[in-house]
Amino acid sequence: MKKVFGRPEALTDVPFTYCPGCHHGIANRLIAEVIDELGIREKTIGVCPVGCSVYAYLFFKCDMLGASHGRAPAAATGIKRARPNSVVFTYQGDGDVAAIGTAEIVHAANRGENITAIFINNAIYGMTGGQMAPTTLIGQVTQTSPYGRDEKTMGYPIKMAEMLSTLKRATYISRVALNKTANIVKAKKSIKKAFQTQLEGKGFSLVEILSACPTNWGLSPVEASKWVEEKMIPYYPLGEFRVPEEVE
Amino acid sequence: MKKVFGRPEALTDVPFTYCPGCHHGIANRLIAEVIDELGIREKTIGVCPVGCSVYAYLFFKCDMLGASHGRAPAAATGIKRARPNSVVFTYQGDGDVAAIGTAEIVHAANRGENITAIFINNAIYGMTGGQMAPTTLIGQVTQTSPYGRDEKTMGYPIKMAEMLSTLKRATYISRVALNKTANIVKAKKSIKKAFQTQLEGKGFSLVEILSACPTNWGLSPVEASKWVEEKMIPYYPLGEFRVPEEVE
Amino acid sequence: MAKIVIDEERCKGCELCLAACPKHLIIMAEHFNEKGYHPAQQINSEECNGCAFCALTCPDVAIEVFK
Amino acid sequence: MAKIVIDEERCKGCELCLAACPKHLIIMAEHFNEKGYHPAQQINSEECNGCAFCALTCPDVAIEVFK
Amino acid sequence: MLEEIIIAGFGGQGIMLLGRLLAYAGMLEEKNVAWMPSYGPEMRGGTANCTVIISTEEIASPVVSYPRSIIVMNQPSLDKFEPQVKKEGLILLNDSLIKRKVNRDDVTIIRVPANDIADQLGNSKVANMVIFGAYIKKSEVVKLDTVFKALEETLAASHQDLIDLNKEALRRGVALLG
Amino acid sequence: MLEEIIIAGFGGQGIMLLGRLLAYAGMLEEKNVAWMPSYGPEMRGGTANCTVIISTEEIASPVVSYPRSIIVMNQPSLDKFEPQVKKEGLILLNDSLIKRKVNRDDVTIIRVPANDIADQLGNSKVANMVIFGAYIKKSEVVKLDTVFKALEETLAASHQDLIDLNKEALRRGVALLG
Amino acid sequence: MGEKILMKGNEAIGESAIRAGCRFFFGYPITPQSELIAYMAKKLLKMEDAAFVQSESEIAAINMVYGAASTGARVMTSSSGPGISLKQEGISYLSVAELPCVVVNIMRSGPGLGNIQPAQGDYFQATKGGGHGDYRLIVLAPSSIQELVDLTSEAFDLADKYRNPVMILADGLLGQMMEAVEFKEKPKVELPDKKGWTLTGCEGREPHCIIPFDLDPVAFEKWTNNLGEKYIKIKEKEVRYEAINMEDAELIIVAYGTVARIAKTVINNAKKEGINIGLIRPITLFPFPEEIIASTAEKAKNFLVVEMSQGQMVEDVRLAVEGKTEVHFYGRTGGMIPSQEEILREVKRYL
Amino acid sequence: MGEKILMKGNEAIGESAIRAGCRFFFGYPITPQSELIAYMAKKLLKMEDAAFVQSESEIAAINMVYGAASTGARVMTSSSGPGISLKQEGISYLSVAELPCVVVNIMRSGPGLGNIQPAQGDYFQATKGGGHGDYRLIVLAPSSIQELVDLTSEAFDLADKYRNPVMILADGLLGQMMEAVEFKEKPKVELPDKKGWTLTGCEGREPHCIIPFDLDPVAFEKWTNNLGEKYIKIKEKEVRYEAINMEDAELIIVAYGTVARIAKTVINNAKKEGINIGLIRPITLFPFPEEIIASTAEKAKNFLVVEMSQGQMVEDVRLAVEGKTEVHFYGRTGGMIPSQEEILREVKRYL
Ligand SMILES: Cc1ncc(C[n+]2csc(CCOP(=O)(O)OP(=O)(O)O)c2C)c(N)n1
Ligand SMILES: Cc1ncc(C[n+]2csc(CCOP(=O)(O)OP(=O)(O)O)c2C)c(N)n1
Ligand code: SF4
Ligand code: SF4
Ligand code: SF4
Ligand code: SF4
Repeated sequence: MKKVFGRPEALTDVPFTYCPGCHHGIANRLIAEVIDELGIREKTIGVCPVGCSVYAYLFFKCDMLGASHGRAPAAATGIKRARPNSVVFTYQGDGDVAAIGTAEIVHAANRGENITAIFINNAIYGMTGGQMAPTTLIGQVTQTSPYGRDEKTMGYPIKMAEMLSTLKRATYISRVALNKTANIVKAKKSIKKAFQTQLEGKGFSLVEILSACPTNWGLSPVEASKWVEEKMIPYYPLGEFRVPEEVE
Repeated sequence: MKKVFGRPEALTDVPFTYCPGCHHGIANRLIAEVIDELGIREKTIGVCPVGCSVYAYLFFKCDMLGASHGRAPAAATGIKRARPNSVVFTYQGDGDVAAIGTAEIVHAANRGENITAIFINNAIYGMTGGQMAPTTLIGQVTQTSPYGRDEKTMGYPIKMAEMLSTLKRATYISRVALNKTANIVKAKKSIKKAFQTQLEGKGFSLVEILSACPTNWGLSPVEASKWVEEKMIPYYPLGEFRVPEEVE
Repeated sequence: MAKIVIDEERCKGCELCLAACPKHLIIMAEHFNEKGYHPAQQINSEECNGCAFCALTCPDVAIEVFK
Repeated sequence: MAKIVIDEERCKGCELCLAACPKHLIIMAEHFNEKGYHPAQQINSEECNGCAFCALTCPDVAIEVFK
Repeated sequence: MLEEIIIAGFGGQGIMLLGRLLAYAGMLEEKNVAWMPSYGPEMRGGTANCTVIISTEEIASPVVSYPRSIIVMNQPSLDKFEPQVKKEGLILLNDSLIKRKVNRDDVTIIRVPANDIADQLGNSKVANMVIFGAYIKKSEVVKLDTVFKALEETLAASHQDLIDLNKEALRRGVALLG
Repeated sequence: MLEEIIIAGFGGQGIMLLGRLLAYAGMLEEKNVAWMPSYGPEMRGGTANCTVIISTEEIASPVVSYPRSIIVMNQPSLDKFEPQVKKEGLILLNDSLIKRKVNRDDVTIIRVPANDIADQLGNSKVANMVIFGAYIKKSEVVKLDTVFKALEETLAASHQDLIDLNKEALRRGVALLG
Repeated sequence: MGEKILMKGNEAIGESAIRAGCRFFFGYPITPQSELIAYMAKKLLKMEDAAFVQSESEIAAINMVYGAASTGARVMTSSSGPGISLKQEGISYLSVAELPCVVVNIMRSGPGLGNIQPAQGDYFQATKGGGHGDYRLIVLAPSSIQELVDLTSEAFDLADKYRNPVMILADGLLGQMMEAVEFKEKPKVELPDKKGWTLTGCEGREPHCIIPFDLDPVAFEKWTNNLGEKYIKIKEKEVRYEAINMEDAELIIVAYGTVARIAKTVINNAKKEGINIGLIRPITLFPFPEEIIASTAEKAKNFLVVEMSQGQMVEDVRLAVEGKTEVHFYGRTGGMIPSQEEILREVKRYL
Repeated sequence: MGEKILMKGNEAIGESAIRAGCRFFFGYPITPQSELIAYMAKKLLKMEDAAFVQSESEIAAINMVYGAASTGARVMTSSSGPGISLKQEGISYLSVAELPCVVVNIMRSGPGLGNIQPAQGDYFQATKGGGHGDYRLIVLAPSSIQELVDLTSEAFDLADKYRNPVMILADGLLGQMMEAVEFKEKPKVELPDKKGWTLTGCEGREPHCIIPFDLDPVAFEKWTNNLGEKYIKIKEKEVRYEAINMEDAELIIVAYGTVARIAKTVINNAKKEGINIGLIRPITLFPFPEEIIASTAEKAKNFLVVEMSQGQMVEDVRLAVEGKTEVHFYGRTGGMIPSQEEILREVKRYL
């Protein structure tokens, strides 16, 4: 018998530090698989900022930089400008991309930095114990929206993929989910396209990944995956928002 | 004979410190006229950050706060939350809104802060002597794009009005210009709608105003107005991008 | 019957009003104001219809219009 | 002919694989692993077709599939 | 009177809650109290521990290097804190999960089959209360009644059955030491 | 040898350029030079001034409170700097724009109708060069030829007619003091 | 005596702030201060004429504070480490604009992302000005949850009294630990009227402006000199410290926050060994209690400064001692807390 | 001797950086440093294997520096006042991650927006750490355009040598003024190889990570202690200063940057009046030239510290003097520059 599924080469042996059932782990694996398939592990530099993925440097078997909260796209810009032939990706949460790092992601996208941003949208701040994120759903209870997110004072969940898609050099923008196998398969394809966009020098790519945070949602992993399906996907439509022609 | 046009009450007697032919002056006056017409001078609080309008506090005859570069929407949020019955507006340049203050404007808009942002897009940093702004046109020569803005390394001019229009609680969003009388008349109407949106408690409003900076463009005022018509408007289409129903 | 009053000391000589006046009633004066600009000046004032295009355009609110 | 191997020590007992297996071949073991979780366990392994749905879903890359 | 205790286990064993309950009870008995967590991103598994100090005097240092007592709910916690217990101190350990023997011979050791008893009560979550019952019986730091009162005041009235269950678990723990 | 001069006028009169040219010429003559602008958002009108120091010694302070010389191109500049000129110093003023008399009687005063002469030359922008010509003639701080060389090196060769015009203006200034 | 409540430090700050009339809070999550923002959310979102905003960043938070403070409202923000660094520009602006507000720093270990364990490495930043230009915060350093309660309340009064931002500088341990606290009714303090400068709309008066600059150096120097005079007045009037066991002490420990409490235990234990040690615990870090240190130095006593840093406050102690006696230092960093035993060992080294 | 070029300070920094091999610049406009970013744009945009990015903010700029530095590239950013405050978090990260880079602060007057005239009010921020946690920048304080050139070049070497961010701290006047400068060929310095740690893709080797934290306090304390040892080494090896006229001086002026130059003129003029004054001009502000000051204090000489601030460096002087002699202070703020006459007047007060 042949191994048809196993640990990708671009992952180290270190067990993930994520909670049971956390989709971060799936996302990490998919990226690693894509890196393997594209054969770019030895020229890839990953940038992980703060968040539950702060330990990502232990998991990815490629050069890694730990960045400050929200500024991964700027750090990645610095790397890519200095080493245009490296493959550079960021791995950021929704606190990172959609809150503190809004300016950095918008401008990396607008400049068309030839980097790939993986954006884990789990509708909450995981690492710090479950505060509201800009992507938290209306009515969702968090540490800082204890009576549920109220659009009147907190606004609506921000749709980053759509917003960034208004920028001309945001070349590949998609939204995927990890709540079931079919979606996982699609997510991987999308991540691959994002990296390919970069490899072909076409500019900025971002994949928004709807992910479960069972711990801070207060749900079991299985319930949390269901919540992604029933609550998140209806609000955050999956799909490709920007596709460069040749990659399509 | 009756005076049919004169200095609005909401302007002090202090002469503007703007350069000859600078459209900031027109914008200042239009805001003052709108404040007069709505009868809100005594309950208005303006927030002016850094930029050529740093002296705006000398010109507007209402309470004024000087804010740090880019953060006027946050300061305005603080004011409005503390005094929901005050009318709060920001007056910001393109360095402010489109560069350093990207996160603040996006999130004030996304939260639907009930404030009005006046955004002077003159495609350049005026105050600091003519550096590239995120809104600088392709090919435009500035201190920091000495060979013309090149989309490959600097990206395309960012269309803030369009980008902010993706946010649900960005209730009134428009783009106007001040390069000729017809546009000035429209600009005033739009500014009025923006303030009315706020007065009716409908949420965030922003008017992007295409303005000439003759000094840093190296053009005469008349040429500069023409440049707005011939170069800016084709790239930055005028119009209303978001209108709340009742204001429409 | 209409008339405009230009506040010479506010005028910065940008010439935008000159371009805005549909009847070409504004020119730049020969003399300097205190700031060192040639201020705008109305000619053939009897032809002014008080449309206020000049005033609307003036970035320095230097023009008043009477009708 | 297919088979899966579950790395018990990597398993955090999240039960996502359980939900993912179209043939319901996975259950949670009675015993604890070192971390204190009940690890996933395959039953009726002969029925496994190696579709890898379980492995695809596993957030901790605890499952290998052979075919 | 001065009690300094470290309570340790893994996340989910109700370690922090136990500590708070003890501190609360101490406060109700008009003692000075301090509760100090070893905070951290513990949500993602790993160990949790907290320190509680109860004293008739003002509490100076809230940091305790050498506690008089420890309650350890799992083996890594025993490994970590066993050497720190003061001479003549007290170790309560969760015999259901800790299989090894304790190496110290200068302290009192009480093995409580906390999970087993909790399972008997139908809810493994109250293992912490079982061992806590044994602790208050042995240490006499606070009265059982005060702990009951603390339970009532800290848990919402709506959780009456939970309160009852916890009380029962505490009583079982007390009973262990006859 | 030490010259400390402040050159002042309004924005657009070529004040900064004049200062740079002087400093450049000083450098060509192997003196130590420093040029210091009063920077600011001067683009939006108002006055502009710069200080130039030329010295055979190392230049310590680049900040000059009491210059030996001033060139003032408009009246506000005269008002501001007249009192600061050192005794026995030198004031060159633009007689075309400054109508008032100078109050100091302990300094040399040279009135240059700079704008008028520049207008005669067909370009009011070279008023600065006219007064500069008079200054170098009077002060002998740098040689006229050096200034010509400085002009050539700082203006691109493509601006030959501008160079010629500037030279002519300088010569006219020099000639004034015949 | 009021009722005692068992509270976490972070929550105690929040409750005390609300009781002091703080109705506006703008903040961003960061460990170990997140319970404070959760507390404010829980309370303020239910109150009338109040607002809680989880801002998009620490920068936005401090600028929201700037806006709200300009209206005269009592307003607070809080953060830790990296987040406080991001607020430095805003703090500098608040200082020059003389806007009263309270900024809480629950210190974690730095530099960089560091970790979330307690530290005192932001002393310089807080007391010397981490932002640009000459300015000073009033910096309060509580060492118990009760003191957190009392000083939070006082922080608002001091901010209003001096029209100056006040920082509460506490280590992560104080934010995280629980003690029983009491919310006492404070006697009402006379505070200056804010009406003369707040932005409230200019109905019935001339417009007010609050502006963080003056491009004219002469005018701006006058302005900053006025600030300087204010800081001198604060130094004269607001120094607070605790000094214990000073009389027969052979050595004086200087420490603040959690470390000072550990030092108290050391003093008690040392007494049992017949060693007499004193403690000066600065409660205000700016203004720093120079005088008591200087006068103690006159009495030829040596000092041991203990900090959770590589040595920051020790400079202020040395500045006060001026070489008259010895100033020793012991520090732990990285989130480590100096233990009683270590401190006692250090004490013995210098006897 | 090379050719002399008349250059503005800001441009001279840029040219010197490029000659030192700096190919990456990330910055944001602010007066009085904007000519530097314009210069870098003009040059780098025309060069191969180089990049200039006008970032969206100072925060983005410092984080771009963080990224580029992690690849081993020579990289620089520059700003002033408010912009430097915004970089504090990033600077703290660069310090803990030990990434070599050069940060230029052309100081303007603060706090707040202040104004754009020269000042030295960011001394504390630069030398004590405006960011959170224990860390130190190497801080270089040029006082002429030639020295700007020389120190900029050296800054890159020092950054690489110690894997530490280096700050060039100059007042606005130095950025704006012109002097004739020479770009000398420097002897090649031996610098540590970067290959062991840079992020370049892991071809043929194990992956590298550069991480700004360790959640384990024991490990992180070790890490910060290593930083501390590095700072001590820097203190031992890299102190630079100029001391003139020290022998018979009746009073020693301590000043840096533009102020030191004014002081030199004062010394010359005082000599004419028969007054003998010395000058210690720190060229490195961290490490601070403590020893020369301490040994001068031993000789019973009094000091006059002159700064364009309300008194910041004066604390370091007092720390070195330790009460042995008198330390006086004279400062101007708000963008005002102390004049020769004022300084001489102050000097006479203390003779
Ligand atoms: C400047 C700064 N502010 C705040 C924090 C605290 N912090 C760490 S991670 C994080 C956000 C975590 O949420 P997210 O980005 O959504 O990632 P997740 O943990 O959910 O994967 C925050 C606020 C920080 N480290 N730095
Ligand atoms: C934090 C910070 N960075 C930079 C500056 C310098 N600065 C002042 S105004 C300005 C931008 C001016 O451009 P814009 O916002 O477009 O307004 P304009 O002057 O064109 O009206 C900049 C960069 C500053 N004051 N603060
Ligand atoms: S807290 Fe949430 S996002 Fe973070 S590891 Fe746990 S489940 Fe995943
Ligand atoms: S620089 Fe430009 S924007 Fe600024 S006042 Fe002058 S013309 Fe207006
Ligand atoms: S490979 Fe497919 S059939 Fe086999 S256990 Fe996994 S999910 Fe079930
Ligand atoms: S999905 Fe993986 S971690 Fe979860 S239960 Fe199955 S094997 Fe275990």
